[in-house]
Amino acid sequence: MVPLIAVFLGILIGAVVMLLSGYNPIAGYSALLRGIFSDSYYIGETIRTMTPLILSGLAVAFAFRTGLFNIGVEGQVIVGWLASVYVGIAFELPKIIHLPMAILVGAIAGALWGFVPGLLKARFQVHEVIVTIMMNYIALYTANYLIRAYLLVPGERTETISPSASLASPFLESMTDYSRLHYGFIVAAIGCLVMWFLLWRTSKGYELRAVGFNQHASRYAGMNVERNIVLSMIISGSFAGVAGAMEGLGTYGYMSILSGFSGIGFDGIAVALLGANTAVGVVFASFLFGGLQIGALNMQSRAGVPTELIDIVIALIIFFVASSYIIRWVMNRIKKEGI
Amino acid sequence: MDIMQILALVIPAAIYAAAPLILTALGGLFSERSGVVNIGLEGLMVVGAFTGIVVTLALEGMGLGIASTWIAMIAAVVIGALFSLFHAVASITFRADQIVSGVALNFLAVGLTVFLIRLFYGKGQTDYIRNRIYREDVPFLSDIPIIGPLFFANAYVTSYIAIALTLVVYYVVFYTPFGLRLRSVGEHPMAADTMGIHVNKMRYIGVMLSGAFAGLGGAVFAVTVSGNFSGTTIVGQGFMALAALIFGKWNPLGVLGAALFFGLAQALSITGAQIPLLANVPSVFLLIAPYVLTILALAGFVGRAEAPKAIGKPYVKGSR
Amino acid sequence: MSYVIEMNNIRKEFPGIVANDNITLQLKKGEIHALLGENGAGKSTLMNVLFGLYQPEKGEIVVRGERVEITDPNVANRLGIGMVHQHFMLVDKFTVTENIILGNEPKKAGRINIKKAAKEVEEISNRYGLKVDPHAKIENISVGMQQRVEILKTLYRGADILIFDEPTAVLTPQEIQELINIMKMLVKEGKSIILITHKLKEIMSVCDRCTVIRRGKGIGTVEVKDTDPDKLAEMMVGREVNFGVEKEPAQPKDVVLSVKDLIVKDARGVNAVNKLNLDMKSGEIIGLAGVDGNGQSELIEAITGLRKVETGTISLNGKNITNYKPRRVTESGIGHIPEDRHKHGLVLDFTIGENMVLQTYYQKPFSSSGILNYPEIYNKARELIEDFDVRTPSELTPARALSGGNQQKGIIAREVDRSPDFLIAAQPTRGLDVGAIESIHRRLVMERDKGRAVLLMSLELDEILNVSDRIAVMYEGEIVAIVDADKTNEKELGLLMAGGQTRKEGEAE
Amino acid sequence: AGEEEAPGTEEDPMTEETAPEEEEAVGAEDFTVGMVTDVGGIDDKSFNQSSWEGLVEFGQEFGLEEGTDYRYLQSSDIAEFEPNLRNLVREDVNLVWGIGYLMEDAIRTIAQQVEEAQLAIVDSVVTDEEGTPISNIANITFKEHEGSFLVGVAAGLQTEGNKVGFIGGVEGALIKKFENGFKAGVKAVNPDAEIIVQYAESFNNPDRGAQIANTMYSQGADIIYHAAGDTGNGLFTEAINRARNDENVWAIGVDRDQHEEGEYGDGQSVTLTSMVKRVDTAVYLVSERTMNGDFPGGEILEYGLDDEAVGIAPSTDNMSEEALQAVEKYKAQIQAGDISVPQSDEEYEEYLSSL
Ligand SMILES: Nc1ncnc2c1ncn2[C@@H]1O[C@H](COP(=O)(O)OP(=O)(O)OP(=O)(O)O)[C@@H](O)[C@H]1O
Ligand SMILES: Nc1ncnc2c1ncn2[C@@H]1O[C@H](COP(=O)(O)OP(=O)(O)OP(=O)(O)O)[C@@H](O)[C@H]1O
Ligand SMILES: [Mg+2]
Ligand SMILES: [Mg+2]
Repeated sequence: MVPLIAVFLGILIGAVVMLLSGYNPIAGYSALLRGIFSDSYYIGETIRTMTPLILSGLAVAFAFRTGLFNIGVEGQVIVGWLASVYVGIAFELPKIIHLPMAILVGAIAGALWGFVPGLLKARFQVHEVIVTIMMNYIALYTANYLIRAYLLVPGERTETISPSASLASPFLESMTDYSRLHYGFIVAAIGCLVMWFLLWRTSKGYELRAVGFNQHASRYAGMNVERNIVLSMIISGSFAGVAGAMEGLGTYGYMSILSGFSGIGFDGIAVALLGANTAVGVVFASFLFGGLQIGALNMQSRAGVPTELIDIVIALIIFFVASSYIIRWVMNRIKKEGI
Repeated sequence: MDIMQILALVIPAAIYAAAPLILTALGGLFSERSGVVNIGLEGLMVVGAFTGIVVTLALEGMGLGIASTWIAMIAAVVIGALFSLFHAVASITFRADQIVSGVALNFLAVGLTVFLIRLFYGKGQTDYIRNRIYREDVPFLSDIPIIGPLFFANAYVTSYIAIALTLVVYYVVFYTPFGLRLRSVGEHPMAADTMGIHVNKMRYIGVMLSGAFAGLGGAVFAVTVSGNFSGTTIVGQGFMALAALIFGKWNPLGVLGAALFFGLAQALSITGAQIPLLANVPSVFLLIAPYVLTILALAGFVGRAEAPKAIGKPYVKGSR
Repeated sequence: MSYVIEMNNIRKEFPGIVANDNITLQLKKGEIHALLGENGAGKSTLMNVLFGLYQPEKGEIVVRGERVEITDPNVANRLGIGMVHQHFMLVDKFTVTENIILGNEPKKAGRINIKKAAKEVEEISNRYGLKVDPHAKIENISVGMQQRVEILKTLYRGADILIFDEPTAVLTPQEIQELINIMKMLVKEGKSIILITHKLKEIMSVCDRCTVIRRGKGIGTVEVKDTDPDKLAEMMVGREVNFGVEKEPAQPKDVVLSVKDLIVKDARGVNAVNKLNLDMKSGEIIGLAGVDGNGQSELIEAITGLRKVETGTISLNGKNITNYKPRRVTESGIGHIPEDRHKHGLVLDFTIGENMVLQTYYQKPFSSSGILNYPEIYNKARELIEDFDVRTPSELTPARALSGGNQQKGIIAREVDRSPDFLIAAQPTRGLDVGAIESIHRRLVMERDKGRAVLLMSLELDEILNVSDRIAVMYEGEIVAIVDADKTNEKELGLLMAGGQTRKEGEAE
Repeated sequence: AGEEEAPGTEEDPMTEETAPEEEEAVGAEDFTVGMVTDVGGIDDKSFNQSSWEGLVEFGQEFGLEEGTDYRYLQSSDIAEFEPNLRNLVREDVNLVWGIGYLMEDAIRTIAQQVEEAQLAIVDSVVTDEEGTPISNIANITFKEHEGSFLVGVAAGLQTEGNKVGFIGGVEGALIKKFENGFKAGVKAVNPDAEIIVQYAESFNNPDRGAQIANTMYSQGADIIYHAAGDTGNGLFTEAINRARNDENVWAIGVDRDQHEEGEYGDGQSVTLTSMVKRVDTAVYLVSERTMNGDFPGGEILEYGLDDEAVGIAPSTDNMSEEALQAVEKYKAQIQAGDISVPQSDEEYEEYLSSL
């Protein structure tokens, strides 16, 4: 209930902003909606946008569940992207091996990037927030350097990966009127299951959560706190790495030199928080994010409303979800006094 | 280049790059010392940079000259403080998760400012301002041998302001009743409450000060470094400021040191390409050096940074 | 009759609960007034209302004959009401002086005049015999010292009505005695005191009158000299309470746990346990007595694998388990009811059900091949909740929502259920009401009778004397004496704990 | 460098292989054209802005309506290139422009999927897997090296310390053309001059730009040329900083006349000159051709000195008479084919040895 009200309030205030600044909110929002649902192309694009967001959201959510704040998802996405693309370019293998291997290597790269802050936190109690911020920059510059030095082709990017490592699907593309929809959404769906299962159905997940909540009690109960912290960051990082692989193997088929952060990791923070750090919540939140971002393009194109309006709406939605306490309080008041 | 020349190049550049970080991190210090995490520093800087540029442009247009820039910086302080109310209301009064609220603030800041820029100017970025803060030699002091050229020649007034404010903040936080109360609220709000201190009021003040300082930080960045405003003017400086705050262990002097360290590493990474000794090092190593060094420093000699105890938790009377 | 405080018909509700229901409490000038009630009866709530932290829904407060609205602690301070809270309200990183002056700082040119403040603190502390170092940091001083700081805080503000909320729960016997002396002196100075405590003996020895509340309702006020502990307890819980622990004489058999020449260092690197030797047999309860800080905690941590053993050995049933990891220690057959239930005993955000398998979640039937079996976990949880009378709405309730007594019962259920050969119970009844204490003591004796060895660490001599079969007294990291519980008394133990020699008179202070 | 026909902006700049196209002239009343900018947007003081100016001029000339008949979409990150381009294509816009070489992949994908679309790209040549240009994409490129050569000549003549600098945005084939053209120009008139080169690894980091310029000036370079987009604005900041402290330093602008960016005090400017690149002209011309049914799909249009599409800016206050004359002289020589301006590092090496 609260998330719905939050979305409604965010959209409502967005409409007010449009009105105040001389746009027609009805035209704006109908263009937005058409830009999400009106035909298969938009639906395809929305799902494609959601795919990495789901995975980066899972990465953040997983860490959160185990008491860690992984701001480093962005960097883990970047290294995962690069590593998977490298595997896609460097090897010639049958698809059944090549594709899983490329995704796996993306995951490993992300895991490695998560391992560093995890280890530092476990061994030296270094605050994971700064280390992950630093690791983001290191990932960005290192990836750009590696591309420029070893993988560059004209166009500021790496070569295109071999088809045997690609998630792209002419079938899905033609189904959706040439959107860039690829099989990555299946990977994302599996990711959700994995996260849920790992956290809530395995004894390792029990340990990870226990350590996240109370390290002293976990140590008392014979768990290895340090190892669990590191493991948690590794798992979180692998989700992020796979998110990167979705871009590398699915959407683009290559990696460009990045002029700045991809944004996938930072959006992942918002997605996770909006989705209350649950797998299902993350899916819904990514849909909201992905849909709004794709719809915003149509809104700009058809109704002339700047895409930034959507950033405002998203911010407000996050704000209202976070303020659920007050929404509930108001709802209680209304219930008591009304009727 | 000889060593003196390199230092004369790198040290002023470090101070120059550090100034916005110092200011913003000092802002974060007020907020976090009062017990409110502030991931929203980035967004507050955005708002500060936006205000700094928009106000300067407007006043310049009215013919105020360099005064417009100074007025704009003051405006950024005010607007930054007001904008931070968003975070304050959400995380203090509405008891929102402070991290979530900060993330929302960042999104809102970028969306809103760029939206407004489009509304005001019909395009995605502003023009360049004409009245920037430029470098000056400090009279007399710049003539001192060695120290002069390093610290007092070719310097920005704003850097001195940042350093002076650091000392002021240090004094306020550790030597005044206000500082003691602010810290007590961040350490043990219930204890403060029983001593008759209004916890939420102190936290509002802390967060609004963070808005004021980060707003100034953003404005200083805009009027000394970027000269105009767009959605990409502030990219990550707020997070670096947050890192400086943690690296500096929530202590103003530590923050100053951390920010200068970041500034130095950054200046070296740029200048390094032209320093004979470093010229053959692949530029990527220089680029990532600040970040790697920070991590090593944290793991090695700086060690564990202890955050204010009650940080991140909304204060609800009577809960334990 | 003039009262300094009259709280008339106070009602205070929390969502779903009426914490105070029409309670009346009247405090005379110069008296020590006890407030007694089970855990959760509403004592702290009532006092927080008086102190301005909560606003009552109904009722009036009259201070020195005038009706007042105490809207926040500032008002209370102005009225001369000071409170020493159940959970200390001290900022760890601040100095003693800073904590005392907080909110009321002497100023000089805009800055805190710390010199003047420290001097004032010193003056007050000398006047009332509350020795403290004004410049020490709270995190570096003992609990007893911290309590003095709490008292100084109220005195610094000129309070003449003092509320003490369970001040003795965390103190050593010596410290308790000191506190009692201080309280007596304070009333002599004309101050009035409300004292909350679960220890009926304390009430009997220092208080003039006692108000009893039960489940939020006022039961009545009695003159202490006209009553006795049994009557008080009955008033409090509504039935007769049996204090003495009923048990048969112990029938010790083989040595279960044997500690030889153990040396353990504490966090500062000092030998906290120093060449300690101790044997514990099955079928007996050994009480571990000692003043807080004499190495008891470190000894237990060393046995359970939470702290490194420098030299010496620990063996369980003849098997050397020195420096085993906590998990192997547990699996070898040791149960541990930890001293700090919130820090070590529970994951407060887990459900009480999940907490019931904190030691066994990875074993069959709770999980197989790494996959958890929740139906089994919750079956077990329901069973334990039933058996150990843990009062919780359901096994799915977060542990955080349970009262301290019930949290403790949950931990005991979990540890006892694994049938360990050796059970450590560290301060198992701290802060609990007599009803809860009674059931926990019974449970420990039951375990003994099943043939287990039980180590009971407690700072309460009553508890040690009542429950143990033999008592080991620890002093400066060593066991200085082992005595039979029925052949000793409080006085002797107190002497031993202070470092005096057995049966040698005249060495005590 | 290819041979060109007579100069003049009114005429078709390219006639090499006018592939016969099927489509009819649409006529001004129904013709629609759109462009997709990269992150910079239409006010980036650089080529997005220039492209848009070309399109606006075209629209106004032929009475089209802004927003419906001609318009632009701004991308807020590279992931949006393709959806934005496709949005226009899906709306059956007659000609869709992608501005900047980064859009190469997006344009290629769409062109191959939607064969009836008519697309154009600036600063790049889009080829299929075999390396042949794709038939429904018009490729617009510029001879930036030629223009850069001319500003190099100016710098070579006006430097006083015999040291000049070049700041590149992101290293790659495109910016190398600027670098090598510039270096060749400097060496042509001043073989002893030393040239410091540094890449900022970013097109939108004026902060780095300023610090790089600072270092170069400190080492004695007195003229710096940039091809670094927004990063280059840091160069002007630094140059002004120094000029205000009475140092004798200059900056050379790029893409547009950057005289204004260098202004300080009353009416002075640190901008020595700028290398202009008339993307607007190219956009205008190709749009017009397409409207007239002559879409240059599959062609590589290379605009150079001949078309006045690259060259030196009109503001010449700060140039010496000698430099202006030399620039004219070398311009004629390049047009005549007497000088072949190097584009890549290898060509530059060759060029040096031929001096
Ligand atoms: N902040 C709160 N929110 C909701 N309910 C509360 C709160 N504080 C106390 N209560 C409720 O009020 C009742 C009385 O609590 P209180 O802390 O006053 O008990 P107490 O008598 O001090 O117990 P103890 O002896 O354990 O200290 C409790 O049963 C609890 O349910
Ligand atoms: N903040 C709170 N919100 C809701 N319920 C509370 C809160 N604090 C306490 N309670 C409720 O109060 C009851 C008794 O709590 P209380 O903390 O007084 O127990 P306790 O035995 O005194 O615990 P402790 O030993 O930790 O002091 C419990 O049933 C618990 O659910
Ligand atoms: Mg209690
Ligand atoms: Mg209580």
